[in-house]
Amino acid sequence: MTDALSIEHLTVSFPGPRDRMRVIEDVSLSIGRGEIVGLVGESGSGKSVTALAAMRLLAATAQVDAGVIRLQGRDLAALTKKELLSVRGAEIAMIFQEPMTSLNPLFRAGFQIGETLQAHLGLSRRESIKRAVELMRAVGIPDPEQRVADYPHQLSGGMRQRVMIAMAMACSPKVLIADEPTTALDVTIQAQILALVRRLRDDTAMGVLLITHDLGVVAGMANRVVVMYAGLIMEEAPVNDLFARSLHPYTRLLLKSIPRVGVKTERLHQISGTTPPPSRFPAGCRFHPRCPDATDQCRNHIPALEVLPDGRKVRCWRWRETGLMSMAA
Amino acid sequence: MTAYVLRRLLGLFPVLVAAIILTFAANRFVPGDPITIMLGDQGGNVVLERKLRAEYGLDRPVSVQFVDYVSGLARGDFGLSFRYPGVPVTQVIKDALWISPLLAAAALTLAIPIGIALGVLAALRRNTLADTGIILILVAGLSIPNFALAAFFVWGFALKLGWFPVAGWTTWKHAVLPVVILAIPAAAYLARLARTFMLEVLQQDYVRTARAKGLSERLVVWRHSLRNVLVPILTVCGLIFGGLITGTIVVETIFNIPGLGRIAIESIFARDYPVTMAIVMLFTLFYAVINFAVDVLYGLVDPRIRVEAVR
Amino acid sequence: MNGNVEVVADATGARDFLRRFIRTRSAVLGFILVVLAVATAVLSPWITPNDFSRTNMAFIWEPPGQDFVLGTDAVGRDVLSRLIVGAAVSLVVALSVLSIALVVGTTAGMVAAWKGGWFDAFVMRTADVTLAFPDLIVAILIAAMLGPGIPTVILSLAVVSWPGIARITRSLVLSLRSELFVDAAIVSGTAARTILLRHCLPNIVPALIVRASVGVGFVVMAEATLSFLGLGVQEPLPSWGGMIRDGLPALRSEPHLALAAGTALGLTIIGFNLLGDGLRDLLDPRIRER
Amino acid sequence: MISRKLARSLVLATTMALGMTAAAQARDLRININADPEMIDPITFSALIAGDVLRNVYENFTKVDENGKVLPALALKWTASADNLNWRIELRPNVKFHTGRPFGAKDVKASFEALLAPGSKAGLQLQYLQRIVGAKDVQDGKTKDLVGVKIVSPLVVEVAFTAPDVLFPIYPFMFFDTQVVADKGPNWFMQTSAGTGPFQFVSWQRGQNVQLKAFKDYYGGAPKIDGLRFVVVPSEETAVTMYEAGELDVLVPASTDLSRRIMRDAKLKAQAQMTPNAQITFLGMNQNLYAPFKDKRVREAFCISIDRDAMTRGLFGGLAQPLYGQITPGIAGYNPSVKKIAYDPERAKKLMADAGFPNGRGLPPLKIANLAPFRNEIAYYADQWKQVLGIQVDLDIQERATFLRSLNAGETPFFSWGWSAGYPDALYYLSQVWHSKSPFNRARYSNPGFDALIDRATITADDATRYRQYHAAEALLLDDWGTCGLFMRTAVTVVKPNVKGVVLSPMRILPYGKVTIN
Repeated sequence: MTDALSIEHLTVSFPGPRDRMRVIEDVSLSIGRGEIVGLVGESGSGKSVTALAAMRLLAATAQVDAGVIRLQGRDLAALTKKELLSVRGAEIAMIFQEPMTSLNPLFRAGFQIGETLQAHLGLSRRESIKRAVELMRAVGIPDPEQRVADYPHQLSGGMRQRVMIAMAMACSPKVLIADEPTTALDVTIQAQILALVRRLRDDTAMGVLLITHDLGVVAGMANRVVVMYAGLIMEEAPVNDLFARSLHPYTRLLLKSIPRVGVKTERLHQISGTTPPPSRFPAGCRFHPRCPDATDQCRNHIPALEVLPDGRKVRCWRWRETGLMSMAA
Repeated sequence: MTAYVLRRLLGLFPVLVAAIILTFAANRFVPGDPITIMLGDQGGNVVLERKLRAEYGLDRPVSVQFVDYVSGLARGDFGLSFRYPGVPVTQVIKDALWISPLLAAAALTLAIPIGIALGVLAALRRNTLADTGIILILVAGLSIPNFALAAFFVWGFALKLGWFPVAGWTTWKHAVLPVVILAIPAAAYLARLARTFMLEVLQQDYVRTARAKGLSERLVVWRHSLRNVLVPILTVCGLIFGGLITGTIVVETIFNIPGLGRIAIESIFARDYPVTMAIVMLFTLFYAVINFAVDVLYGLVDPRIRVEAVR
Repeated sequence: MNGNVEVVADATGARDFLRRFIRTRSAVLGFILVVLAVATAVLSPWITPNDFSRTNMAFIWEPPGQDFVLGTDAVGRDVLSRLIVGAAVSLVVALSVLSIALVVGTTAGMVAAWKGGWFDAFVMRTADVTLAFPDLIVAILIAAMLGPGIPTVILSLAVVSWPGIARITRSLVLSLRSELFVDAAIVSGTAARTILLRHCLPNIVPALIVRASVGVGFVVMAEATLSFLGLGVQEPLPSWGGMIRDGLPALRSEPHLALAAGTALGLTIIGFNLLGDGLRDLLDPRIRER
Repeated sequence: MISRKLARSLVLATTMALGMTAAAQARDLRININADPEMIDPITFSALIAGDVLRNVYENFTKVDENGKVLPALALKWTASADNLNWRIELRPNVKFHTGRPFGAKDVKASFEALLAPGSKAGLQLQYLQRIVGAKDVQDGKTKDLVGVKIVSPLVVEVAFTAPDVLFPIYPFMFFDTQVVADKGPNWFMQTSAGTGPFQFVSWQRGQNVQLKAFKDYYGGAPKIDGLRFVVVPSEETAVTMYEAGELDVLVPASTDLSRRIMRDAKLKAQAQMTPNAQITFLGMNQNLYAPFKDKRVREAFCISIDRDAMTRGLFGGLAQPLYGQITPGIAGYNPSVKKIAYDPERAKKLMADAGFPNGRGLPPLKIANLAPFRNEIAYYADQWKQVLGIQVDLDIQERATFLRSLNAGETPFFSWGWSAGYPDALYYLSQVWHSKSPFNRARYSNPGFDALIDRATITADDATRYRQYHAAEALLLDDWGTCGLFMRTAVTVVKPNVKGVVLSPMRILPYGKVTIN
């Protein structure tokens, strides 16, 4: 049964100071029907570029150097402009991080939701507004009959994100890409939004690509997790395996830096250094400058992404070894 | 809304009072007076000059003249023109009252659509040949002073091609060249701003959302982006209209149109104080009315403003 | 962030700015025109072929030829020399007007935004009144009072230009005031003046540079219009506006005067406007290409 | 991108706003004036543009032909008594006012009394009535009756003078029906017409035009055209293009630039009429305000370092002649053998050195004042003084009202200006511009010898003797280098080929009574 969305060996480059820079390289991931895949990594690791590439929304100056993106088996690159427009927003939809600025300030919420219906299902204006009210109720917006006429600035952050979700769910898409949907929201609203996404996934069996830098969110939501660093995939595993026994030092250090309730530590654990910008990716394994277990081999050669029998993937020369520094408590 | 309107009108009052005082003082500082002009270069007859000055009350101290003038204003009497003996100022201005605003309004109605279309086009094709080309045309439109533009247009269209009359103000054809010449710099200025605002809007998140929803590029640009460009453009229209009024001064001189602009200049040169005062007040009023209209329109276009205004 | 990283960023920032500047064709064209105009103005004493005020009754309205490269005017004066000196005159006028307007405008704007209350209202109302008058009327009134000439042109154009700058500065300072780093400075007890000068000013400078470069174009054109109405620069000092005014009546028989002055004026203003546009595209963070 | 509906509404609005009054008045003669007339009140009349308009509406005892010769107008014959203290004037019969009432001796007396009345705003004309017996009493309001003027019969009037006034019949009076003042009040001239001229005043659209219509009962025969439309066109460039586009029948250029341009355009030149303009130009050197001017050698140096021949050929393109004296040819009393001023740079340098200012050193700063339309002339003079005398004379181009105010108040130290003849006699120039008692003596020149000669001339009836007195006075003025003539412009007027009867005289265009358009 074909995947809802499959990205194979995707490589995207942007114009750099001297020549083009590869922002993401050889990225592969697939999302099955009703599956939530978490895409995790620090900011600047290429998560958003991957998402935007899937929606064919990359800036004009970007270039897909390699790789194929298939939505339910159909290669997005092969679609004509008209076909792409009918797919985007209908079969594959996206919600963004900043609810405050993602809605057009000059149009009513109901209209912006209805617009998708009019564009894809050819509904009349009045019908689309009526349908929009239903959608708003479905995403948990109280008395939607009034709210439909509100302007974005009259709604709270949480409400706006629900409107975004209503907009995305308008044509019950097969795949929903959520690019850090709750980062800008406070914790209580965050939980409601995530619960909403899970319920919509249960109702429509859509695939969800949940992009976040918050491992806590991933733990509660995702079936499988993909860890990205400096444009490359470092590790992929079912969520429980990843948390139980992560094979990549970067994943382990990420997990260690999550504050535990009830565990008293003087100082929160930090990974030293910062993510390198695409123009200055180090040679060899791109994590080696910050990796406590880095060897000469790590410093000179990029490890390949090995696929293990159980389907897990890891890109590290020393994944088999034990007693590594990164494993210490 | 009425509270808002009242507040704006009250805000206008000090500006008007300041305008009156400043112009009145300026007029008196300027050497020479209407009598000098009236007698022309055959002046010098001291007896006659004293008699005429007395008749027009110019021999009284300035403060007395000011009080007399302001009390006249209170009664709605703008006084008599010096240059046209016995003719009330309102009469002198009446015919010209709506020529200049008409010219300015027509120029603006021409400039807004063209300006915005050009600006958006340049923004959409940023850094391509089209963008540079449009920028060059716009900047040229802004850089050629209107008196030079007028000279070339009159020579070309009126004389060589004979499409339009050279000057005067009788048929609608007389209005075409002046309006076009006024519209060109206005359109160029608007286009440049529209380009900048459009570039800014295209970077916004909601444009990305619109695209993510699968809307056609046409809808993304002309519905979602353009509406947001209109908001800042509106505020500029107020400024541009003020600039147009100035532009009418030069255009009216060249095309021999008896509008407010020309009367303003002639009245200053002829030291026709009451007419100058009245016209300056009119210009101040125009300026305030335009700004107020822009604010109201602002409220219509941008809900964020309207909601606050009412509260 | 330790020291050197910041410096590095600046260096790349400058180089990056230059690289992107080169790529925007219009800005480069503008820059070339501006350099041309400024060079002509600065070098004018040395490069004028002959005395710009020298009349010559035998060579009235000479067409462009060997001895008079751009021909002569109604009194036999060399058009090329007057054009070159005219560049100096126009730019001196423009730069003095802008410096006055910038100083007055920025200070008024900053203090108004910072102090608020009655001072802010006073500055804004004065700006309103000045803007309420069409700039030409203000210029004419001042010219009538002081008599035509350079000081009048500079004063009247400065009076008309400062409100625009005050308004921009005020709005920028108001928005900066809500920024965190300004609150931090206040909390740490820095004097208002230092905050304004060291923190706010640098952030305003890009917008002011753009406004200034476009402003030069406006002032040169306004001076030309004033000269056209006979209120501008005094004879025999040449001004491009005056030369166009003298040339227009003879447009059909001896077009060289009007065309030469018109082209010089046009190209210079185009230069400054293009440069202004280019700078705005590059300096204004909001529309820099992501 | 303008929608069709918007474009149509724009057109409609403009037409409505323009007030469609362009009913074809093809039969009107359209002449350009470069500004609104200063006023159209025949009493206060004193300026050029007002004169051009009013000369077609109000008339005088006499008028002038194209060569400046005096012809009878409202008066048929005028004879002076033996002692020259009395003028007997026989008026033209059956002349009607525009108001319909007949013109006669009583109207001459009434017009004079209206001018002299205490409240009257009489301008230039007042000066011509000072010597009539009893004028003072009327002015002081002692009586309304001007005793000096006797009505001998309905068409004969005798005027008695306190001192001989030989030029009385040619003074430019404007007789009007004084009855109209009683009917319409002090601003009657804005609403109605009360003259005897070939055209009647109709309306004055401020800033646009002054409209006159033909007076059917004009004694010289009803004009063949419907009327006159003086179109106000401030920009000369626009005036020329309007003429070329057929929107003007007669083009009257005000500036030398425009006159020269007309001469260089073959088509316009063919339709141009030219005649020497009865207008003197002179250098005003106020000795009280600028000390060096007290020294005759300095005055001479300034005068002779201007090359008049080169200037009239170059700057004016041949449309002017050098003027050496202060009387223009074609005006009674002109002295053809007036001393020529040779361009003599060497002598000028020597004179300045002798006067203590070698090569201009030590001379206090000096500016020459004038108006913008005449900037080219003073630019030339200033450059000549720099090249010849080494003096930097700055140009002080003033705004019109400022310039006239300081000129009339005698506060302008150095200027170049002119004076147009009000009546066809040299006395107009000499007595009004250089007599120390005249308000129009802007240089405040005073020369007792000159004044004495002029005072005697004004009471000398015999033309020959009077002209000799003029020549002696002028010679005195010129030898003293009180001033020097500069140039005499050639007046130019362009008339459409299908228009006949437009006559240009040294004293501007003659009334259009005989004009035809076919």
